[in-house]
Amino acid sequence: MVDATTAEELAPRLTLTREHIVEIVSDSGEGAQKAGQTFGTVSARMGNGVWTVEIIPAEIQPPARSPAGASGIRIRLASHAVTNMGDEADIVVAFNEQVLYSRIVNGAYKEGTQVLLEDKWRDDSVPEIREQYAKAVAEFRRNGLIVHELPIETACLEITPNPRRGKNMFVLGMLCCIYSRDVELAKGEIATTFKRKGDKVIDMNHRLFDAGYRFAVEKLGLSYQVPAQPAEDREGKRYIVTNGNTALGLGVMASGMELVSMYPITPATSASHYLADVYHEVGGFVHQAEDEIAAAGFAIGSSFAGKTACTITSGPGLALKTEMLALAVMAELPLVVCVVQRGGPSTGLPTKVEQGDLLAALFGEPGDAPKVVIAAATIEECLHFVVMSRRLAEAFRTPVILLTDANLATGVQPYQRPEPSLDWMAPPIDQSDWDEHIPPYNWDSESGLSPRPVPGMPGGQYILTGLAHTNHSKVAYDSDSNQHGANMRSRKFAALASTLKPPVVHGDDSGDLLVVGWGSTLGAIEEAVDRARADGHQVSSLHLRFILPMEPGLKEIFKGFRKVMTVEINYSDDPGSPLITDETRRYAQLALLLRAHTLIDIDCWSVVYGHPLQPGMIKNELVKRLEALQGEG
Amino acid sequence: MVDATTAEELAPRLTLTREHIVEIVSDSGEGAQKAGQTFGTVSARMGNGVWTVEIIPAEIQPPARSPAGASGIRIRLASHAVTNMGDEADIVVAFNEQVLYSRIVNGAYKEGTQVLLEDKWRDDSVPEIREQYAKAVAEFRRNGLIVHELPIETACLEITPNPRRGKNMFVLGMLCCIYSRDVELAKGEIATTFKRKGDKVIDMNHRLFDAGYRFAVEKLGLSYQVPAQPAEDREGKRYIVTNGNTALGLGVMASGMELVSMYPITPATSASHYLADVYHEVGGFVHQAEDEIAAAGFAIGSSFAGKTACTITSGPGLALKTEMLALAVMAELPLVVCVVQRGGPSTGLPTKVEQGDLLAALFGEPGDAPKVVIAAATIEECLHFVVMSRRLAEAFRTPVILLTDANLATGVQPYQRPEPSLDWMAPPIDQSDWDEHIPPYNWDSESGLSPRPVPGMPGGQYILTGLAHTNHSKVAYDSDSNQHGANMRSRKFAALASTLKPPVVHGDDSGDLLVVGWGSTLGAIEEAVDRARADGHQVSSLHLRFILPMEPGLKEIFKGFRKVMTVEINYSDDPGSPLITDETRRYAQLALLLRAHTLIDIDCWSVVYGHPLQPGMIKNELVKRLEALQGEG
Amino acid sequence: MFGLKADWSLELFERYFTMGDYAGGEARWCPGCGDHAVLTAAQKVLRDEQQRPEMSVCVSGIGCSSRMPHYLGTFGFHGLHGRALPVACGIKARRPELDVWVATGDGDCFSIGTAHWIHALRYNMDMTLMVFDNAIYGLTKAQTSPTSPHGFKTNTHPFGAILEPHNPLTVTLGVTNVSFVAQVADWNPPLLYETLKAAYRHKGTGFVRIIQRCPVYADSFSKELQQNPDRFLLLQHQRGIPVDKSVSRQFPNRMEHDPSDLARAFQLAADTARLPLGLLYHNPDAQCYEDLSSQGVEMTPEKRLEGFNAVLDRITI
Amino acid sequence: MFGLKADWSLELFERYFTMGDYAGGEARWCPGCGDHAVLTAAQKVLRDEQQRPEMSVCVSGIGCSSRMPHYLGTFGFHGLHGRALPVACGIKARRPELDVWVATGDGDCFSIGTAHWIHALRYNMDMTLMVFDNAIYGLTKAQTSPTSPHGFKTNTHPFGAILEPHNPLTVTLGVTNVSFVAQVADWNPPLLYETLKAAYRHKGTGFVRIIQRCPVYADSFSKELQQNPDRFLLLQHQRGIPVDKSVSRQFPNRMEHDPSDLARAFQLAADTARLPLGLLYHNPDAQCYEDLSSQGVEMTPEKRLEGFNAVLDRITI
Ligand SMILES: Cc1ncc(C[n+]2csc(CCOP(=O)(O)OP(=O)(O)O)c2C)c(N)n1
Ligand SMILES: Cc1ncc(C[n+]2csc(CCOP(=O)(O)OP(=O)(O)O)c2C)c(N)n1
Ligand code: SF4
Ligand code: SF4
Ligand SMILES: [Mg+2]
Ligand SMILES: [Mg+2]
Repeated sequence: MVDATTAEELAPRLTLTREHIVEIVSDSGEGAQKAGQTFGTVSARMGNGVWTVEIIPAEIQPPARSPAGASGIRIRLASHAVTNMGDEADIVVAFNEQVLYSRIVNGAYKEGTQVLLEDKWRDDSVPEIREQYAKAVAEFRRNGLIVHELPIETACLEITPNPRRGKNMFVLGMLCCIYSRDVELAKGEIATTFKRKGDKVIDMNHRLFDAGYRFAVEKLGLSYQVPAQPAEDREGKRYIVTNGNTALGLGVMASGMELVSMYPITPATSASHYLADVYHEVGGFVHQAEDEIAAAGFAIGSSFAGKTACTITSGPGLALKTEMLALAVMAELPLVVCVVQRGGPSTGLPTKVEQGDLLAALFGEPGDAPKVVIAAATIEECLHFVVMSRRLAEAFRTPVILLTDANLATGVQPYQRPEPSLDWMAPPIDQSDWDEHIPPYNWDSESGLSPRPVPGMPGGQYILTGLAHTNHSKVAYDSDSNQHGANMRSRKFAALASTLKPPVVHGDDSGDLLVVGWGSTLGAIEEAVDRARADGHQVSSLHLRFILPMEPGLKEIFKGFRKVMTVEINYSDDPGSPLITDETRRYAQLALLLRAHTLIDIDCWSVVYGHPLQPGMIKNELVKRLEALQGEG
Repeated sequence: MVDATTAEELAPRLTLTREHIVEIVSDSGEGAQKAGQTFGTVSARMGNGVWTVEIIPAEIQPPARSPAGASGIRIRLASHAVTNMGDEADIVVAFNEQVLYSRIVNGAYKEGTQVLLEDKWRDDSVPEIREQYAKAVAEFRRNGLIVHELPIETACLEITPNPRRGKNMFVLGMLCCIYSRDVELAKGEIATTFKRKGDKVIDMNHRLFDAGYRFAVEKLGLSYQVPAQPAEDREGKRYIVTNGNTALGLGVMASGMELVSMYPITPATSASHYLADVYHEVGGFVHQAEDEIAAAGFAIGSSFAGKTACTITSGPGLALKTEMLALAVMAELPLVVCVVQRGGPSTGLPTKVEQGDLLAALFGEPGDAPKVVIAAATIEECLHFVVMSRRLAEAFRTPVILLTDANLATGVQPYQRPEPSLDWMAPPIDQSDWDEHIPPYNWDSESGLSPRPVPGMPGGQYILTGLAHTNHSKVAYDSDSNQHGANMRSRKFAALASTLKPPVVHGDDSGDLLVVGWGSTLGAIEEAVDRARADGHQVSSLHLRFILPMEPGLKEIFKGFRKVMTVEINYSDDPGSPLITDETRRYAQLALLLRAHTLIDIDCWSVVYGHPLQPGMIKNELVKRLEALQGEG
Repeated sequence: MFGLKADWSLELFERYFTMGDYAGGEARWCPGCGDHAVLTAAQKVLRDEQQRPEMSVCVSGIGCSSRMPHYLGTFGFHGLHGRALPVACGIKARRPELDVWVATGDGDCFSIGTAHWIHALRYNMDMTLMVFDNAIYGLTKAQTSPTSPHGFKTNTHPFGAILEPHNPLTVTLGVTNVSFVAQVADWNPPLLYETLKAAYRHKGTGFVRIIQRCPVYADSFSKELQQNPDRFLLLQHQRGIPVDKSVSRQFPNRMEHDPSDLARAFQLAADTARLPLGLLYHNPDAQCYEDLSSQGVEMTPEKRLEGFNAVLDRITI
Repeated sequence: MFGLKADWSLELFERYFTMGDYAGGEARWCPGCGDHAVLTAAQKVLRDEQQRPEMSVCVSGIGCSSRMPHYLGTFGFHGLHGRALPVACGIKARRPELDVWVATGDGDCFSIGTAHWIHALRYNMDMTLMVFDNAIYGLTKAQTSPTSPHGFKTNTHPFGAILEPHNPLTVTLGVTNVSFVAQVADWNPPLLYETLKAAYRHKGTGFVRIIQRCPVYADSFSKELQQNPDRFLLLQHQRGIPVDKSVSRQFPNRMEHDPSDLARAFQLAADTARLPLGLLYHNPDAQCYEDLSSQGVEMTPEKRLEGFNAVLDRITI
């Protein structure tokens, strides 16, 4: 058995670095993700900033050794807080050479990336496989990857007859050695992972771990030190580690909402999976409806009955909920709608990230249907924004659409454990008498706000309707009633706006270029901006959480910069393309809104690559724009 | 019997006028609408410009003598082309006094409006009714209405035992006398109306007509002359008289589309009712689906199979079709979607007009889903734009959303009979061989256009999918395929834009104020502008038909004016309201688009009164804005 | 539901609710419309059961029949076309103590609402489901409905409806966990009243198809049935709907039918020549979804907070 | 469909289509997935019927099973979740000569697609409707489907599905104008093949519920059935699905069932202890909607123009 001391004695030439990106890639079912998650958790507990994101194959059981089948995980660890998956990986452990191809296509690696490659294929019984392997290794090397061919399987065979099941823990051992992770911590994690499976299994995996550790010491001259974040940054803080969908589930529980009504859809469903597992512990229930319309209707029924409910979906589901959303707006029902955005339009890219649903969230419903639209920028915000959403929904008697995306949904990160309190929670349902003289929509003529009677309140009886209605909720077709109702439903958002503070600029308040973003791109944009600033560029960034109502002071802020552009993960015409002129260009979604809102000529850079934007890509685009600016004068 | 000569001899002091507005208001089921339609048709045939619009009660069988039950018709006739329902009525025939109240609330009358009122209620057996009547008449007179109490029922009783059935033709006779309409023409119309019912019925109605005519001569000293339009304007033109929904139906037939797949919804359904009656004469079929999703799916299936189909709906139905529309965009299927807009959001104002679905048509679908969005501005355009829509849908391989509204749907007008030709019609389905080497999305990289294989073409087999795909329609999750597909789907609209001409300004190309509109408000806006110009104001107007792509040259045109504003029938915050600032103000739908498109500070005046905008109302608003401008400089 | 809700039985005797307590706005259906009769019968049931108005919710879709909530003195939810049932189920999910009625039409329920109709029967939540079947789309002025007779002229089929009418009873009986299926005609008030009362008292979804007169747009449909009582078959059983002489006298065809016999019920329902009246099927013991969906409603916020912290502890590093 | 479409019979004999002509992309279902067997059976039917590939369209929704079109050499429409049937009906409406297949799953058809499933059966358009029922949501990774067994653990019900499984057969049999209802299991290729062929040849909607293995997410569901052939009841009849010895040998329970007996079919379908295999119901004479919807397809543009001018004449003043 290896303990930390011996490990340090053995430790080879050591490289110090402020951050590193590791990938483990394999066929699906080989446990790469479990190994990576454990490595991430150990690193987090040792004080590193960490971001992990899973690499998910498009098919359920893709053929072995196929690029399309690449399954695995990326772990980015650093001496500072990490907010995104970063650029190219520094080290990748690969269970076979084929799966690396799809990662290469995605630009996951660079010259100098260390590839720790299972070498059993070199001598495989099947000739094609031997050829594929040789060809690939040569090709990788030609492209500047540093390939270490390693007899991982052979080494595992010394411990288990079935390495396919154990290899991942062996690799975990290797990585823990390379990054000199705390061995006891790692083993503890392994023990909890396999708790249910019993001691024999735990012991076996511990042995594989040790073997991997020793293997790295002996066969690999690699050792990296990624120092922990300064202790004072962590002082007395407690952390939890989750992905964004689990964070949504936690937010639901923290908000005191008792019902999530959903219909399965990727990439949103795992939030409900998590809730289905634990929701009963807080007395909640997940309803799987027959379709998205019913899911929304069921949630609306519960909200009407006084138990504000939540529905969680993705693009195609949002499309089906359009009519129900309009009803909730018209009848002023509280409702929380979480939309985990994926690639569109239509079925599009079900497992991949896009920020393409912003305009649909704002304008999807025929007629004027204002509602709160907010977007979480971090995994932690996924949790806290659900809590905020429930409160806004009830205070402003409105549906709230909370936008997240596949990047937040699948990214895993440690963040501060929330300190929930009773005032986060929905209060017990009010069944006291309702003064019959107070109409069900007793609008405050200035703010449009009104209290809401719920079933069970004696004297509170009213008939909710999606038709135009008076403050008594009586159907009314006359001009005044319709205009007044519309005024009141819109005014609420001016009232909410008046409570918001202007957003804070990241970087200087003036300069050449301001980059505006929303949602999951926060980390990547700010990192790109920081890098550009480090190179002396006068660029800052601004990130919006509230889209409806819009946060105040934007025009003032924008005026501080020579140029303003948005960076988004959605479609816009590239100004350089054929037939695209200033006049015909279709802008990115936030850009369009900000142009109308500020009348400033806001540019945009947006792409629909289906993967998160890397800080490096963004930086390059910023620099291009900045250079163009210099050109202008 | 009365013939034209005697009529002229009897004709009393005559007033000459270039236009007049007549209303007939009654309880529902008293035939006011039939009488008005006939009067309108006769006037049209005599060469007047005519616009008629029905007054429809909210309930199916409202109680008698109730304001809510007001059922009837307005006829506006003039010596020039008429494009809208105008302002207040000059003459109203009322079958009882109660129904007038709802019209008064809608601002349908003015001081001096002549009220020809059935007087039988004055001596009704029921005391309340007598009181109501007396009270109302007094009230009307106090408000400046000129009330003629007439024994219409008594007069009818001389001819029929059941005046409730015949009164309308009696009234038609009165009106034909007052406006000295061609009696033979009128009687001819009556004959065709009751053709199916047999000669006895026709004769009875002719006698009622004559009685009404004589009654007017003897009891009413009213006679107005509204000269016909100059003959040369009509030279050799043939006219048809329809409402906008019938025009849609005619357009469908003229386009050669063989299938309309719909689900009933007010105010769109009557288009399908008309088609269900006559469609078989051109070999077409109306499918009533189980819901709107199925209606859209069924139409899409037909389009895929090579028979481009049409679906007709209104707001709530559009909401349900959102996901199907996204599929049609993603798979580049031709499809014609007619949206007859009504008051929203949600069930809203089912029978009333609004222009609230513009943004939903553009942005309703999650993800980027560009499609052609056009709006008909006249009843005639309802016909021709369907023909254009089918061609655009097939040429650009895209869904086309054609927006009309309840105002166009129910307004009736004579317009030039179309001269359909074979090239309006869909060509017979092509079943020739498809070159297997040409992929199903053989995008022209510049224009994004591509030819489309349809089932039955040997070698054309491909699998349509709503997932991201390559030009071979193979599912593809890689960045390049997704980005390229999105580029191509968007580029098509830049290509279409490059074929459009800048819209033409109504009035001078420069001035103080430019009013921009879209859809059914064309007539009212231009009339308002003309009146304001007649008063010496420097105001012009511009009307948009294409919204996506936007018509070219707008920014240039706008620059010619000190101020630009839109006038729309949808919601916008009134800048004068509490809490509404430049920053929080929510703009009308076209205004928002034009602000983003031109970066010009475009103002708007928009209301959701549920009724068409009257030229007078619009003019007042324009003048206000103009005066504010003078103030400024 | 007497006795069931022990928690308010005390109050029950405190105040007596009259018909007036269950009256809402003035009913605006056409004269002669069958909906009036249904409204009255429902109000009588509420009154006779002394159902507290503020604890009752009537949910509907869109249609003439769906206006019913406006005419009741209870809470009401006049929602979207076809979507009454998901809303009704959602109301019940976390408020099982609320009394829920659903008013829906043949288009609302059997056309656009089909999916919810089938799945609500599976959930079998405790509510009274009244389908007003006038074989036509009334509110939108005479389009074909799934139950319009073949050849019946409507505005969408001016040459006559082209499909055989849909049989909602046979479909309903085919749904697993269906628990109460009855059929009545609006023009027989006593049977209507007794049937709605039985549906109300039944714990589970009481599905009642009400053959309803629409004199304005589907007069012939109901006239033909009214004039030929032998088009009906009155089902009787001691566990069925109680029918007094006055009722049975009107229907020449009567038969004993055990409402627990599903297969027989299906056969009776399938015979469109003789429309069964009364209780076709009843299973008092079918599981009700709210008994599952309401788990934990009793938890206080404090307890929820406690539970949430326990959940957090497990993922705290 | 041999002979039926006289217009291409000439060509039919010109060229013989092999299995290769019906092969599309390489099937990417999991190893052991029942979908592979269905694909092969369908391809065999197409081949044996010498169906022209370009005249065939396979329409599907979304799900593992809905990927089938991608693996066929015909035209295909891989549309929206739950919406395969409206699209398939629309294809048929004005192109009745096209051969249409529908591939849908238990979630796709019985949950989100419920309304279209019921109404497509009413329309009864000539198509082969294959429901791949693996009692689970496969593509989205193991959520409860309407047919998931009670207590079956899924990701949305980790403590076990809470409803009794939906019985699609009894519902299907309750729909007016239903014309062909059969059930098979993917692991009996000969019966699968014969049943699909019968559905293909039937003029009308051939509804085939295919009990399908999902070894990845619902292994126990199919395993239990595979291991106990006596859970099945094989229906035999000279007007039923032809079954050779090899098939009948595998099923101890067999019975004669006349497929024209609807009431009996309902009883057999309702018995969930013994799952019927083969043809439950068949009515070869039910009306097909495309015979109505295709009115006037033969009209030339010239004739349409003529008709249109006649219409205009009537409203010209
Ligand atoms: C999404 C949507 N589609 C269509 C409509 C129009 N609509 C309102 S009621 C109705 C049908 C009414 O028929 P039924 O359900 O039988 O009720 P009835 O009026 O006959 O009582 C329709 C099609 C709507 N309001 N919303
Ligand atoms: C509108 C919409 N809702 C949800 C989804 C997600 N989704 C895709 S397939 C599927 C269910 C698949 O189950 P089933 O129909 O049984 O097919 P299987 O994969 O089991 O063959 C779901 C919920 C979607 N694509 N679209
Ligand atoms: S239209 Fe028919 S259903 Fe509607 S209210 Fe009138 S009579 Fe009743
Ligand atoms: S997940 Fe199940 S249904 Fe889907 S392909 Fe794999 S085995 Fe087949
Ligand atoms: Mg009805
Ligand atoms: Mg399935």
